Amino acid sequence: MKPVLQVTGLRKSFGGVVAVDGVSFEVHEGEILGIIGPNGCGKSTLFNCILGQLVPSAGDIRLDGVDVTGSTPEAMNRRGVSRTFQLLQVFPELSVRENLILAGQEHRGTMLARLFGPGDAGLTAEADRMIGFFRLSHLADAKAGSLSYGQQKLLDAAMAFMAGPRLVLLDEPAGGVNLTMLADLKERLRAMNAERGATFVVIEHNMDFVMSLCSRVIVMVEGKVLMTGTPAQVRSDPAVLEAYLGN
Amino acid sequence: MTEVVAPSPPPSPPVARAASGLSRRLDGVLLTLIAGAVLLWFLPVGMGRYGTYVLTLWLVTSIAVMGLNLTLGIAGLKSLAQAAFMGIGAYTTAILGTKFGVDWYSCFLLSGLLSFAVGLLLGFPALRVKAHYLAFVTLAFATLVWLVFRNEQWLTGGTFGIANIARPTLFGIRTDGALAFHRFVVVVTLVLALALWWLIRSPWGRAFLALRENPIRAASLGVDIRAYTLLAFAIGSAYGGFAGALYSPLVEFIDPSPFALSASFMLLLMVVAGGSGYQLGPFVGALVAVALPEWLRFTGGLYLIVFGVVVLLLLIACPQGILGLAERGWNALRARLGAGAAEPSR
Amino acid sequence: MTRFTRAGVFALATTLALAVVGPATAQERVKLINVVELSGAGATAGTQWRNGIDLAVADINARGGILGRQIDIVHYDTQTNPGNTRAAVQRAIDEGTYSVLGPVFSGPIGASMQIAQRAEIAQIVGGEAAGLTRQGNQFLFRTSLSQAAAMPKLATYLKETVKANRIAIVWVNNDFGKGGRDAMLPELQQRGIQVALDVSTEQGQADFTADAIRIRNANVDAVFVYLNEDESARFLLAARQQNVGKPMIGETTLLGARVIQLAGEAANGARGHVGLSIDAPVPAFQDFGRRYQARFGIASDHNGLKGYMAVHMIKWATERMGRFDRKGVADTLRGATITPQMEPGILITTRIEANGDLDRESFLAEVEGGRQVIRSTLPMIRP
Amino acid sequence: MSTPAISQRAATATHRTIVRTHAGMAELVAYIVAGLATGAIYALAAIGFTLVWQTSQTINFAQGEYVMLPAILILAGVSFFGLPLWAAALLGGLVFVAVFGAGFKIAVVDPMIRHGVLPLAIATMALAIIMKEGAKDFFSSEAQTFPSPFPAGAVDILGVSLSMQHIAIIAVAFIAIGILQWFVSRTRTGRQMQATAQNPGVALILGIPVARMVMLTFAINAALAVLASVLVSPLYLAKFSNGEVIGLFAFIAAIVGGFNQVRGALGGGLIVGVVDSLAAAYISSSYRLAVPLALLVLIILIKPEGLFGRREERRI
Repeated sequence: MKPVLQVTGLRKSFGGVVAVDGVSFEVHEGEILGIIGPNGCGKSTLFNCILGQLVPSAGDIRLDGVDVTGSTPEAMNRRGVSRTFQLLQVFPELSVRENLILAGQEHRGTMLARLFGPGDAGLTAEADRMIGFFRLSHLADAKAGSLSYGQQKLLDAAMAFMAGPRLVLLDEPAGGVNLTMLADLKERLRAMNAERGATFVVIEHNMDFVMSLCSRVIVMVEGKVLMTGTPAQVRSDPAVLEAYLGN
Repeated sequence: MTEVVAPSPPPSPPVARAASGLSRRLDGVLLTLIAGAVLLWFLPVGMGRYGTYVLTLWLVTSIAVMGLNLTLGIAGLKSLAQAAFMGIGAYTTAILGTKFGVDWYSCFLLSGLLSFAVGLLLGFPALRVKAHYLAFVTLAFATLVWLVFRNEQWLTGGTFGIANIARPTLFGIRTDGALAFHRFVVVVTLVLALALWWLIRSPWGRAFLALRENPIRAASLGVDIRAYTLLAFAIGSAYGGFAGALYSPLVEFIDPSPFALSASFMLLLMVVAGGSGYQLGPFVGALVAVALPEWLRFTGGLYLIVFGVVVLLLLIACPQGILGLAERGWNALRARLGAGAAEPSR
Repeated sequence: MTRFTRAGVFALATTLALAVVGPATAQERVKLINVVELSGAGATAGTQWRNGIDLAVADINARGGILGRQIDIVHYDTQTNPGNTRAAVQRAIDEGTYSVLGPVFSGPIGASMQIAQRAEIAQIVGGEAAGLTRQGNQFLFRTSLSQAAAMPKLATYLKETVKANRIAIVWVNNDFGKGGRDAMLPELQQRGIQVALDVSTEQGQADFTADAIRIRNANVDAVFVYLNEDESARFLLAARQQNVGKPMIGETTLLGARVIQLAGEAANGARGHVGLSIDAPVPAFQDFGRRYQARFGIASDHNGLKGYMAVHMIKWATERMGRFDRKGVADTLRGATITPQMEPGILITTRIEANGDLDRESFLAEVEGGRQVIRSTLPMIRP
Repeated sequence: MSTPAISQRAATATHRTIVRTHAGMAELVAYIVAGLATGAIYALAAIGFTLVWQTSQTINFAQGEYVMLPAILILAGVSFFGLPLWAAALLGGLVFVAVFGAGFKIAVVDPMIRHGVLPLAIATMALAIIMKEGAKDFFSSEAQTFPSPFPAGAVDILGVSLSMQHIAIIAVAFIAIGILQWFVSRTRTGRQMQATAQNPGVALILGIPVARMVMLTFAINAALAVLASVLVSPLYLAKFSNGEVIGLFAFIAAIVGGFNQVRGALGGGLIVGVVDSLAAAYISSSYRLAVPLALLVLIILIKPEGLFGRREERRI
């Protein structure tokens, strides 16, 4: 399988603190890769470096073989990489549909064409399909801010898929979501992967969620990759157990 | 965390907040704008020149407030310089018109263009600094522009100002009379308001809102923060310039005083008092600031204190402005009158 | 506080009177609307002007009004903003004012004078900027000497009495101060006086220390101070603090009673040319000053006098015509010479030029022991 | 043959240069002291401004009017109620702190604060109009003399003539700020107040009576305004419009120094005062106002946390 994303020797330090310390891995077309690790192991910093929210101190990032190290978030998104954030990041004053149209519109035509073109950038149908896919149809016209936490998480994920990205990075999609909603979310993500062939990387605390969703898991500890393997391999690795339970 | 099943979506508000529906259809805002223009076309008949003048001044001010509402209310960028842009437009029109005999329409376009360009430049600090720091950069800019208006007498007439600014001619019809000029301003205001209506309902408007709500998330969705920040500033400023281009022929005289920092404060007050982010808010806000003091003159020498107290109480009662209060009241009313099942939405 | 109460009671009484007696009696009254700076940068000057008008109206009404008609006076605030001034003047005309009184600042006058001109109504203003009367407006009248008339007198004084060769100019950067400075510069040049230091200050400026230090260290024989009253007092205080120790020469404002009251001992030694002053050796001026002080609790400056005279100019013109004629007021005033014998309220013989400028006697004065002392009286330019 | 003449001329020139340099130095010192005196006033206003900002995110656009009004109230006490000056000062000060410290917080800030910074900031603009117009309409549109607690005149220090009043203003302002610093860092209440200012959420968890501490900062703000008013009015005269300039400079001082520190506001006030004084002296006087504003823009673009401020943590 050909790698969509290659990260090589990525390093990020803040002053004297090294948050990500020489991380390398690959993401393959059509897979769901999980990244787990205890709090403060550098998972979110890793995402922020890949996606341009932070500039890495060293190392390089290739997307389909092209070096994209240090690109801006906008540029990364235009290249087909989208993401969700650990904390809720929807646009509360916009309706659910508007949130999704927004997530797709910047990928349609030039700025000037968008100004003089249709108000929805021709995306209403696509947005409604996505809303339907994430089972939010009854809320399509509600303000995103009025949704429950779990529903907002679903919307957040839906937005990440709206522009038909090459790769989606999900930062703790399950955090704070209750059990019923969690099953829903997992099932939808899996369907996204199976039906639409979406490739994605998931950072998660919730081991069960990761283990049942992902085909491959990377374990990070203190900014370094501890091991990579299938969920079964990870679960039985003594080093992982020690990292999680030892300290 | 407890999961609550969300109530059925709240009914969309009457004063269509830009947020609740961005598609271009015949909505409340559009209807109000067109109906309002028709009404204002006929309203001053028999009103006397003073009443007509105040109405016209209200509309001209509304244009400047519309621009600031785009920059601040829609895109969330705090600017304390709108009166300075109004000044740039007013002086451009006055100087080109009186010294070089340029016709008003060219002056109008150039005023908007120059304000757009200067707004674009002022937008650059906005890329670096956020929130109140940005407000203070624009505050400094507004004062510096005022100093230039006052000090560069060779260009701006300095403290003596520029007099005898001509009013425009439309299809050979002169607009020297109060009513004719008022109607001219009604048309220009309608065109500018419709343009803004179109803009806010375009993907740009959605991107501006995203900028206000959550710029970091917006960037990760491919929204070009840089371009949209600069555009929000520049377009808002251009509206300030357009307003200035109408202010000059309205008063037929300009000097630096209406473009001082305190005037920028007043324009900001109008945005918030009317309802920040509501498309009809600027008209309401400008009505409060332009017409309310005139109405309050019956209270005698204390009318400005009364005005201050009214505004203060208004803001305490409804920090989202008059249209915010109207929306809340309307929603509550709908909820009470509608099916008993519907809860009042917050 | 009392002033407001009085104004409020007056307004209420007027309204009631109108409501009770109805339109029939209302026709027996004459309506005057004063449009002036009661808030914003011009509030101090505008309030004095309004007080002067109120005093004049009370005097005239007490003596039976104009041709038997009582005056109803209404004051509209302009917020020192040209747009608002225009609105207020328009309103005054729409409401049928007999003549327009005010404003005082030149910018707002510039914004509103075309309206009165189009309506062919006389507008009596307090502005002193030279440019106002150069636009061929037949309906605009001043109440004081124009700067173009006052500055030559002062320049001569500087040359011949003060014997200054190098001076500093401190001026307030508004239409009043800039206008005065611009009118003064050619006069000084003509007389071979060099301006070694040209200090612009802000309207409403509070801290004049740095300006005072600059002047102290400048090699000049005298300082020409052209600021509004409050700023003049602040400047004199700062100059005393910094031991500037140079002759302070001014035009009307610097020597005003208000400045002396505020600057106290620091005003001593200030001298110069005075157009209108309640301390001038004219009994009518002094009497006015006492009654103004008694009624408003403060000393009148030249703006109070100007407001008082403005109403009397209208009274005189109307009585001269023997009828109420809006357009006629302007026609009658143009080119007229009004003496106190004809109209005591004019206080001093005043000639109105064809362009609306005034000519009067004026004074050279000095502040001594906390009082303005008149040294000599300058004749009218064209007696 | 011509050598002596030349050297004599050179000597004279040198002498003249020295004299001029000396005069220039004395002049510079005079400007700086004058700037420090006005700067101390700006600092008093700016400190209250930053305290209120820290504890309750209130940007007070009426800050200049806060410095204007106490002097007017005191004069009103003297002229309307015939009080002796000290009693009027005490009463005026107390009334001001009660109404514009506590009353302002309860009536304006509390109901509005949860709706964000902007509506509240606009409300303070309305408050500024009310205060200014109130002072004008109920008291006087004219400037009024205000008695000085300090002797007039000047003292000569090392050949530089300095105004007694300026020195007294600087001294009193520094003593007041010193007491405030001592209170904030050395007393229990003061430390609680500081904790509240730094992080109200954490302070609440620590059991600090946050509401009372916020109230305290509003009272301190008002009290500092009273002090500034009493110090500045003898020099500038008491007038309704005085707040405009002082308010603007208090903003500039707060930002230049740093929005989140008492010492920042102090430093900012002094710097802005001196810069303004030097700008009036050495740069075009009609663009005098532009210089502090240019400084403001420069600081915001280069060091937005201010010269003496802490960097506020960035959140993603």
